[in-house]
Amino acid sequence: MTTTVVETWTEVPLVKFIAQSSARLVVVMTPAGQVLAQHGFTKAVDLMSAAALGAAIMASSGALAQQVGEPGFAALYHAGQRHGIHLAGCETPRGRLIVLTVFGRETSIGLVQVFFDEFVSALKQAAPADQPRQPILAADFEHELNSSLASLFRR
Amino acid sequence: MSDVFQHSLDRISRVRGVQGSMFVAAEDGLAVAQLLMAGVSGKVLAAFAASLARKASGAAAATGAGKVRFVQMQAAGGVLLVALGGELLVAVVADAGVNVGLARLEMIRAVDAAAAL
Amino acid sequence: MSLVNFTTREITCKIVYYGPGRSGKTTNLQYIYGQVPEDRKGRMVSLATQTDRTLFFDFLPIDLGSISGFTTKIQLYTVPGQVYYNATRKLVLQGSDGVVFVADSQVRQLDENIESLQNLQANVLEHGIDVRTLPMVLQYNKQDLPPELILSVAELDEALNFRELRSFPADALHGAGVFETLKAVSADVLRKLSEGSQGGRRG
Amino acid sequence: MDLNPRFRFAAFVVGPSNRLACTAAQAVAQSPGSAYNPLFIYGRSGLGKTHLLHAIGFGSIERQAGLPVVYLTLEEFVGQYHAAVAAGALDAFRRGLEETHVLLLDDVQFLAKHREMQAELLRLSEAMQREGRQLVLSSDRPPAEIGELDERLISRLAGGLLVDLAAPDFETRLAILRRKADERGIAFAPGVLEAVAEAGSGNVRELVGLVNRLSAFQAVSEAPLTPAGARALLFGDDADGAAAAATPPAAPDLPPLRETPPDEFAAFLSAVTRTVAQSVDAWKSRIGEAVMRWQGEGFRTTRLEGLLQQGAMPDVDEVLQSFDDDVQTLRALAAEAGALDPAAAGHARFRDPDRLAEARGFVQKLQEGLVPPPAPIATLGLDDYVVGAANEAVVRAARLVAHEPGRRYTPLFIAGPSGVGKTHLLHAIGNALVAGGAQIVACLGAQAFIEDLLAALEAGNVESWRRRYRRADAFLLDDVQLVAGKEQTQDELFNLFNVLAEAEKQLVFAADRLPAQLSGVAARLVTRFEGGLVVELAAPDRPMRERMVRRLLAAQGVSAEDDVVEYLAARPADSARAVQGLVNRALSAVGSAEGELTVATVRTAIEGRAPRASQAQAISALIPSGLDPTLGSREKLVWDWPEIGDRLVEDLR
Repeated sequence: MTTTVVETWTEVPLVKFIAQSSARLVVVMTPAGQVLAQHGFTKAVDLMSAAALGAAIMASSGALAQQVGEPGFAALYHAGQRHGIHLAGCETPRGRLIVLTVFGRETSIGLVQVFFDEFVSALKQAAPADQPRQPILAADFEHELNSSLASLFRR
Repeated sequence: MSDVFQHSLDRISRVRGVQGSMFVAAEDGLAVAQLLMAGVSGKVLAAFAASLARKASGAAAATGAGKVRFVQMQAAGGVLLVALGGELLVAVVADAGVNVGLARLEMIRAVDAAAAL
Repeated sequence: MSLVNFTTREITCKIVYYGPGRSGKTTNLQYIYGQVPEDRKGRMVSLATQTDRTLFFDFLPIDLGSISGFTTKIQLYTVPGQVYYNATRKLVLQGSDGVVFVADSQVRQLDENIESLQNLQANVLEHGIDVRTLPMVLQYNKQDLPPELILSVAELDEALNFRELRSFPADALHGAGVFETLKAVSADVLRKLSEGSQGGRRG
Repeated sequence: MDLNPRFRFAAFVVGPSNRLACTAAQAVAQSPGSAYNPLFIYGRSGLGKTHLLHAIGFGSIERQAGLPVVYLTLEEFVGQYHAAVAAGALDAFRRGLEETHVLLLDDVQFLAKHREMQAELLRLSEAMQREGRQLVLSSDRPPAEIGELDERLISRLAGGLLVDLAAPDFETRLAILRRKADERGIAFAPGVLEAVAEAGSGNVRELVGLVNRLSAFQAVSEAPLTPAGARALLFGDDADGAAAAATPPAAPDLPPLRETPPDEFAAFLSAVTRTVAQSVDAWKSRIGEAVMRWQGEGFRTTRLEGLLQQGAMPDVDEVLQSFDDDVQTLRALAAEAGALDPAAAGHARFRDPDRLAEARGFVQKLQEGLVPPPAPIATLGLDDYVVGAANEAVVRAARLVAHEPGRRYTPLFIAGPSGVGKTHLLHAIGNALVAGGAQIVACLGAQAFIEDLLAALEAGNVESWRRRYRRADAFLLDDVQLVAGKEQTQDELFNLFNVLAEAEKQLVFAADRLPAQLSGVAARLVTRFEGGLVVELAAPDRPMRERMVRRLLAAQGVSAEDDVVEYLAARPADSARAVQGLVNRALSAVGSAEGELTVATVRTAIEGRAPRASQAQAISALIPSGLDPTLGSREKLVWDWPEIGDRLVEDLR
């Protein structure tokens, strides 16, 4: 189970979060689904669809929140038989990020939530403030999405 | 439902030295009902109480000791007590000088009352 | 899934705008949204990224009123064009009654058009639907660009239209061809319904 | 009243909602009197009924110049009728109307208010139909729903062709609006009329009103009206009628939409509606024509009309074919029924394919003539008939007859004064015969027999009446003395007697005197009555009366000592019914005295004028008695009156 990151500052907080929450899969991505760091994926295509679906779910719940007059939902918890999924967004100096966490029966949503809060605060400190993420240009949007996948799995 | 919990937590909190008591969903480690003094983090207590309970049950099962009823964790600054029921457990954080026997009695009664609902 | 409810005499049908990234699917919906009178349309939902790339879908419900005795509603969806989002694109196709394939007339986009058309058939198949039974029309968008940059309607028909579907040149940004396309696909869907034949559509 | 030139066929906008009515009207105009007579057009007000009526008038005149055509609303028709009656010129008025070749009557739903006119209209329509003159009527509801309309008038009015006018759909409304705008020479911006049609009501008159309002507004304002403005003007939500720009509130900031012609959605909408309607309407018009054809031939087409309402297209060929087959079978059945009973053939069940099973069942019954004659009353059995010395012989004969029907004594003739239980015995024998396995046992009073025959004669189906009785396995007739003086009944009875006797069927008669004393009855009948066994029922003797009293008291659940029974039995009573009266009066005494039934209380009730404490028990004129129930014949009722006389005296005291 390897942990690979596109942006190095995310690695330390991520490794600590995985150890504490004993999560099986973790994806740190932009709201567009572009992956910044991952843990537990062996195939790029699985990571891609997980990222796309995670981003889509957050987008849908955001639209739904708007319709019911909510500013936005902090976290989404999907309770499964063998797995639970925790999906939450957070604001960092490098912009809004989304974290998708899949965990098994060896831990509980309570613990994942507790350690997620710590992970977010750790990310906020670790993020290099000097160069905020430059917005993706329309033309090479697709290229940008794929480039992070390439870097995650080539290394 | 909630008044049963509140009533039980009131009785437990009357024991001298108790700083916080709460009902926790054992499976998820999420707080169900709580009565905490200032400075006690419900989320953390619930998560760890549930985790502690699960680990204790695992150990007891491994050693064939049967169902775990009560866990007491003595620490330098205080004590963590957990009474196990079915789906719900009762967690209490108290300072070192607490009358554990009395607290234990109230906690068992509380968790049995919750299980009966 | 088109719901024809004979007791309440209501028809709801789902039409999906499909096609490669940035071919103008969302622009079609935005133009339609602008034209439909207030009392005939619902809220338009756009699940998009900051750079307005469709991430999951755009959704626009329209009430067509009474057609041959049935109160008729159509739901318009668009899908994300990027290959990256295939997982979500596949979901949007679920239960669609008709498809508008929005092709990008630019020469340099021909491969993306072909790939997206094949992707459509694969995804439709995955839903257990025989693509031949699915009412579909082609829209060759961005025909307003300088001729040297784009393919002609004939060339696009040659390259993409191997099922002899009806095709419409369009300039979605300025609205040309948008309603013609919608009219063609809606008529096909409703006519198929009124003939009562459910065809290969399942679930 | 002259015809309004504006209301011609050319000016009538045809759409799916009125194609049927319009085509029928044109057919009538082409050949008045031959196609659909009468033609009845119904539909909500403002849908063009009057327009069609006038158009028929014009159409008829155009084909035959000088053809007498009259258009009247029902109110005018009633007014003219009353004026003619007042002036004593009713015949002239009637002849005038009968001369007209095409009579157009508008708003006939007001017939409900004018009952006297219904007979007049019925007479008029029969006269016109005889000479093949065309009658056209219109109303806001079908004939069956017009209040208290005479049943025959309803069937006559609906007998020709009944068509309805429905509210126009979107296309027709649009076409009407365009036609009206052209007529007034007003040009509207594209989309305005569509907007009005889209929101317009079903009523044509209202639509025309809307056009007038719009044209008036457009005449005063400089800029031509836009659809949104028209919609706002008509529904008044935005007074100045400015084109409300459609700004999408919730959507993210869209690229600025340039001002495009606003009607694109409306054009799209009507285009889609039209293309779908065409593919759908194709099968609807085929069914529409079939409806009109079959209604023209007087058949009900509810099954086909139901299909038109349905959304999805049925298998048109199969549906029409099965409807044709049903109609052919119906026609065959009607013919068969006609042979058996001419009146039955015209029945509505032969004109409704959905009632095919019923028609087939009816014809089958007709064939077997199985409309059964009246059966004996089941409650009158032989075993609860009080037997005594006076009637012992008769009862034994009755048992023998029941035992060997048709062979022992046929006919059995029972004579005896009224009230001695003849009718009870007759029905008892009837029930015994039924119990003995006789399928059809006719048992009725002569009065009913006579009335039944008269009804058959009137309806002209004496043949089926005869068959009804000749199929009987046994024929029991009460109060035979009533046939005196009625030759036709006696002839029929004579023929019936012979047929049944030949077939060794059991015949039983009862009368208040011996056959020989039946004056006014044909000799050949009297001899046949005496041909079997004549028995006489006498008044009940004392022991019989005693037994009757006990049985009656037991029936009422009252116990009484023997002395009371003796006392009652000793009272003079010449018939079972008289005994019944005595017992009832005794019972009424008990009721009032609330005590035991003692000789004293009974005696006072029967003889003395004992003061009555209260009107305890209201004695109804018809006393339900187990022994001798009231039956069809009238003289049974008279018996109860004397008692009321003295009770009235007491009340008035």
